[in-house]
Amino acid sequence: MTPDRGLVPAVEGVDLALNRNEFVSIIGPSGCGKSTLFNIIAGLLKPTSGEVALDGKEIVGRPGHVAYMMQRDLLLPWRTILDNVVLGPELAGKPMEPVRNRALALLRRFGLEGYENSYPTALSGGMRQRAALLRTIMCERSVVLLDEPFGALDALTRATMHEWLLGIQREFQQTMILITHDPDEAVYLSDRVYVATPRPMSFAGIVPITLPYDRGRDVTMTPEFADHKRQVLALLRGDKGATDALH
Amino acid sequence: MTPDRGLVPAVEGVDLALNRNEFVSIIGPSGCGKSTLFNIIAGLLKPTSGEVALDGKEIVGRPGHVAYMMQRDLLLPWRTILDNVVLGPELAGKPMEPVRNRALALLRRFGLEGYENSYPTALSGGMRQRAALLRTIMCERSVVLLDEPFGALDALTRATMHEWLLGIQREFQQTMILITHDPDEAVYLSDRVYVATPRPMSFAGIVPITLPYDRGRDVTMTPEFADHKRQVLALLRGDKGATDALH
Amino acid sequence: MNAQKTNHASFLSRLGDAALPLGIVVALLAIWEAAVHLLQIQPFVLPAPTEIFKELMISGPTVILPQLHVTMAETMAGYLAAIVVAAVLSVLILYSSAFRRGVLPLVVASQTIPIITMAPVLVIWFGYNSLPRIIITAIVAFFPLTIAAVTGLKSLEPHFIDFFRSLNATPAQIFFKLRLPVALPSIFGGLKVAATLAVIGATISEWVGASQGIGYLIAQDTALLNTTRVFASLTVLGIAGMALFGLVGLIERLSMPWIYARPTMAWLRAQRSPQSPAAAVARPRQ
Amino acid sequence: MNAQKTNHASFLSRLGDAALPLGIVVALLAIWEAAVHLLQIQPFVLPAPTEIFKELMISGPTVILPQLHVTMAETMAGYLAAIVVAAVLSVLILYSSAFRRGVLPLVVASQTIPIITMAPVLVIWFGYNSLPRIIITAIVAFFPLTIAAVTGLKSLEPHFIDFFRSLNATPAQIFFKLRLPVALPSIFGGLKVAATLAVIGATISEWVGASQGIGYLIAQDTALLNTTRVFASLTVLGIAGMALFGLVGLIERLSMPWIYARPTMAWLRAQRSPQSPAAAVARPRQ
Amino acid sequence: AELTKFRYALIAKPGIWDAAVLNGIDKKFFADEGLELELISPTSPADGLKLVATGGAELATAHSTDVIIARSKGLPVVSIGTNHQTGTTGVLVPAEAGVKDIKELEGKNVGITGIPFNKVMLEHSLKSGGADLSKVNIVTVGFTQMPLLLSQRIDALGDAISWDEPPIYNVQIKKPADDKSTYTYFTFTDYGVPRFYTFGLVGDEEALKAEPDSYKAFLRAWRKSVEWMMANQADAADGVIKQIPSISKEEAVVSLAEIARISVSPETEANGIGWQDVAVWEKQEKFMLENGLISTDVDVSKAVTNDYLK
Ligand SMILES: Nc1ncnc2c1ncn2[C@@H]1O[C@H](COP(=O)(O)OP(=O)(O)OP(=O)(O)O)[C@@H](O)[C@H]1O
Ligand SMILES: Nc1ncnc2c1ncn2[C@@H]1O[C@H](COP(=O)(O)OP(=O)(O)OP(=O)(O)O)[C@@H](O)[C@H]1O
Ligand SMILES: Cc1ncc(C[n+]2csc(CCO)c2C)c(N)n1
Ligand SMILES: [Mg+2]
Ligand SMILES: [Mg+2]
Repeated sequence: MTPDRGLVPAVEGVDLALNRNEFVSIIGPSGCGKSTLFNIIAGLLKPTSGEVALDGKEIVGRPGHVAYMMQRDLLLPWRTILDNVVLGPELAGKPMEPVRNRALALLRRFGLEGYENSYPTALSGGMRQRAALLRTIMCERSVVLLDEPFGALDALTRATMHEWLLGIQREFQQTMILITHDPDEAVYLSDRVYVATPRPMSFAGIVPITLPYDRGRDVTMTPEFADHKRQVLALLRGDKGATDALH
Repeated sequence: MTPDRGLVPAVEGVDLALNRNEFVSIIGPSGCGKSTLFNIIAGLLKPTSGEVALDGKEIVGRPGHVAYMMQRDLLLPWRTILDNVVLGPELAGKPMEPVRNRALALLRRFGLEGYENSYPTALSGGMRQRAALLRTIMCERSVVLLDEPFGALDALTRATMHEWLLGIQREFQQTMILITHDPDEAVYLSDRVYVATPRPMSFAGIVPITLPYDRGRDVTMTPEFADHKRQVLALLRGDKGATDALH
Repeated sequence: MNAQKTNHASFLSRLGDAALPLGIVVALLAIWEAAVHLLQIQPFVLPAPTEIFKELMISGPTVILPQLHVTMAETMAGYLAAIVVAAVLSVLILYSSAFRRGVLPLVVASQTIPIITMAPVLVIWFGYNSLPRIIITAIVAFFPLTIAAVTGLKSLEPHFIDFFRSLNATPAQIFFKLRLPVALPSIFGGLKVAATLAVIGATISEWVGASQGIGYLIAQDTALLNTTRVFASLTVLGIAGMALFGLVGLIERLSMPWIYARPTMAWLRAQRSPQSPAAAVARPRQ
Repeated sequence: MNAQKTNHASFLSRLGDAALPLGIVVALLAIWEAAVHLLQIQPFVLPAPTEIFKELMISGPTVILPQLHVTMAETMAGYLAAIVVAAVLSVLILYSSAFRRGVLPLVVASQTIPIITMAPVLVIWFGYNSLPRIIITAIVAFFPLTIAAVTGLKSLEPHFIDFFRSLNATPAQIFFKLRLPVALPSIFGGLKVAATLAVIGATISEWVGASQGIGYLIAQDTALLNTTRVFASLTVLGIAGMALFGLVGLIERLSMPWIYARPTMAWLRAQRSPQSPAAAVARPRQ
Repeated sequence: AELTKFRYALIAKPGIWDAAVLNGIDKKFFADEGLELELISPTSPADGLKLVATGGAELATAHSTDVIIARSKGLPVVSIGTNHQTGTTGVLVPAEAGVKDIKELEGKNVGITGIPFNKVMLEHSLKSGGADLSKVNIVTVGFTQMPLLLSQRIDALGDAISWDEPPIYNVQIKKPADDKSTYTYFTFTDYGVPRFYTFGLVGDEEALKAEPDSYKAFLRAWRKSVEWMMANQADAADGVIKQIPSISKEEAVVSLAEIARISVSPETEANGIGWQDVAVWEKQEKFMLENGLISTDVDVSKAVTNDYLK
């Protein structure tokens, strides 16, 4: 699959197959084509070749099937935080009363209480990112793409968000794909971690995570966790043999 | 020091004293006021009370004394990457020929080779951040403020950048203040780590880092490193007694 | 944080802020008055401000204002028509490349036609009522508004459109919930220009086929060498135009709270909150 | 990636893209021609396009073009003057609140004055040369440009200013290296509007105290009921206006490579590069 | 020899009514008198007066009405000669309208240019012709009456000029330019409007005193031009058309015949072309005062002189 972008094919030979209700992470060096891949899956970019299917239906170039949190927060400056957060259901024509109530409740959980009626300029970097994440979650799609949703968050807030996100994903049986730079985050959240290499992007390997389905924070202290993390790091570093060690 | 921003004082009782040629990190929860503190130090915001001094001279509200990389990359869309990167010296009226040559050399080191003449829209998130970091470094000030410069970078690129940054700082005897969410990063790079707490922002504690001045990546595997990291995390979590353990 | 700087003024210096522009106006009028007297400019060339003011007191309420009423009614009707035309055109220009390349050049060409040459045709087609005048007003006013609207509607970052597309937004939603808010500042710029053009358009339109309105009055007074009253009428027209411009500016401020509502309030409240103890930041030790 | 969509057309369909607008123009002309003949519209009301074309062939090169030359010289001089005035005014409006509140309202008021009422005064002051006409052209053209420039110069995100301030940028640097590039799209919108207004301004100005120029010719021909040649002159004027507008549009594209230069080239090159093997993405297993 | 520059403001853009001067320049009548004319085309008929009063021109063509109004406003302008011995402004109604009497304009749309004096004359004539003013729909249409008349948006021209609109009308309806059967014409002076001079030659009081010889020289050349025009109407038409090619010869010849007719009067027989009677001015001034065109009495003896024609 090669998107129309300049001379160099940006993404090539990428095969990403997901089960329903799976949580998958993509980790890879900066500029390797992760965001481009998301743009293709979201139907925003048409690949020169290749296909994207959801539930067996071809969705290449047809946006609207997935909820997509882009790398830049893209909050609308002219809308208050509350109005930004409910954008998805609003565009889908949902009745707004219950949506707003749900948003208000979640804003509290996201540490944005008191900022419902603020404009985005009044928020810190991390607060903006949380608002953008909440906006994505509020779209309620069965497939969710998250492009570095926790990049601007401190470890504590991040941990809270992780647990909350995993809870959501388990509860609503969503399929989630996460781009991250943090191997801990990838291992902790995922059922599988895809490690990408650049130019054109392809996957150096896939690390299946065999941690229990219901996992708490303490799982990060286990040797299994450390093992998985080591595998991911080895693939990232491009160690010969790391690939063979898997599958 | 209380900046003019709404009813709630954003930053209070904050005392940050730096030695020349020191590397200091600030770590703290999202929205606690770190960026606001940087805006004050950079002279962009006037605190209602308090002072900012550099080399004994008061610089409250007088910008231009420090190089400041803001949390959002703020690359100028109408300038190519090369032209963005040389903005600081250009505004300072420096002769541009050597500056551009230096920039071209550094762009290569920053993994932005081949993008000199691209506009920022053609860059990935991490590439933009690297360009913004390079632009800040190119300003050549004795004090450098970095607001989450590595947030969008993968571990590998990040490690390369860490070593490069530390090298720069050691070589040019610069004073650097870094905002980060990553305790590893904070401990690895800093002489001291300030741990901030929110509303209004204040410092829960300061962790002096006793790692050798000349440190390589392997230092992160030492027990001292783990120890420092644990201290930082304890302060972040707000553990009672963590503060007493220091100083 | 940037807007705050201008707000550091106390109430007194704010009064001073108002005094200065008033002073400029008074100074300009004084220079004009002096010039007329010193250079002995005859009143039929340029009457002195005091003369114009006297004339305003005399014929303002009885003669000029009733005519202004007529002209402003045409102005408003033509202005609203121009807004409708500009809305339709800018959407067509934005979405249809055939229109943009086939019809926009014709619209551009039409704007170089001195409208007075068209006035008789309009009268022939639409008769002796205010319709031709409203049409003239609209024709004069719609173009800058259209261009400003198109400029604004095109000015958003493509990433925002991608984001809306990813949400499966309809083209209508992308227009109303994305392009339009982004375009507002530019649209209001166009609305302001169109407001003054509507006033001038309505006035000129009364040169032809009208028997009332301030334009008719000006034409009559010009023929009768009533230069002072011509200037009095122009003054009234100028005030009306300023008022319309100001009204649009007010609506602009109210429509864009995310740009305009913020800083002043925050600043006022911050002034009243108790100051907290001082602390030093980044004080070097050596 | 958003612009690419419109570029997926092949060369053939691009030809089609050009045919459609041309078709629209031809269709409009045909409707006009038919209407004139079917509704028996008299030539002094609205001549048929074919008649206008014939007239263009006859008197275009010998009569109209020499006059156009005069008018376009005035247009360009007035346009340049308007640009200078707008540049000065917009900087004053941006930086001086006293000016903004004291003088801007007067400028607004001045825009509601039908310039033809002022023409005799200008002629008395500046004489029977092209100066009054250039002044009139500039007065007609500068205002929309000023408002567009101010709108654009104010339209940047405050964070960028903070960033420049942190670099100790001088106000001049903030203006030229930050505000100006941000304002460019808006300024070009204003320049386009001002271009058509300059053409019309120069033409109208020739109603007054001129003895050549296309406006003079139109006035003459109107009085003599030479309606067909009036329309021929208006056609030439329209083409001149379109050309000026198009020229500004071209300069716009060249001045903003970061907006315009990008997608087409990339697209063209991508078309030529060999396609790589297909692969499936996000194919659910069940 | 060195020619003296003499700035002469026409009444509007040059037209057939300027046949005498345009041909006179061509025939070097003015050069022979040592004058080099610089022609100026003002916007509105009164602008020439302002020019003269501010020193922007030596001489202007103007209606006597405008001279009286200007004097009432304190402009020191003086008429030193006149083209037309009587104004022939009036109503032109196409013959099909069947209007035989001015009274029958009741119920018709009458288009007028908006020139205040013309409106007063029209209303006066309608009243004295027995029409009920409230039943005549008078609409101001500016200088675009003819297309409106031809497209039947108006039924009559309320302030035509006998030498201008009739031939234009005839040519437009494809009749011989001099066909008088196609329209009915009611001249205002036949309905109680006092006779008035028009297309006068107007200078500034001070300038006239300072440079009497230039003005006298101008009038000598001008008289010669008018006389030549009257004697050679077809050539005069060609002379104008040479400069303004869009003028139709057919119209021009008919116009010039009528202009030649009103350029002479019993007074000019006695005193020469251009001569004016102050009594005529006085009656017009009274008429204008009565009808509110001026609000103060004007001493017309200061507004008109034949001294420079002698
Ligand atoms: N322009 C503004 N107007 C009003 N309030 C603001 C503005 N900018 C920031 N704030 C508020 O000030 C507080 C501190 O913000 P700041 O950006 O300093 O946080 P931070 O520590 O940098 O957080 P993060 O790690 O998320 O970037 C936040 O509560 C934020 O809502
Ligand atoms: N609009 C664009 N036009 C041209 N090239 C682009 C564009 N956007 C991205 N690219 C290029 O495509 C490649 C992949 O970019 P992408 O944004 O997918 O990287 P990424 O893996 O998300 O990186 P990061 O982790 O830094 O966000 C990069 O080399 C980038 O320069
Ligand atoms: C009533 C009336 N007014 C003007 C004209 C046309 N015209 C003839 S001479 C001249 C110069 C100024 O009056 C103009 C414009 C007309 N035919 N009838
Ligand atoms: Mg990315
Ligand atoms: Mg921050």
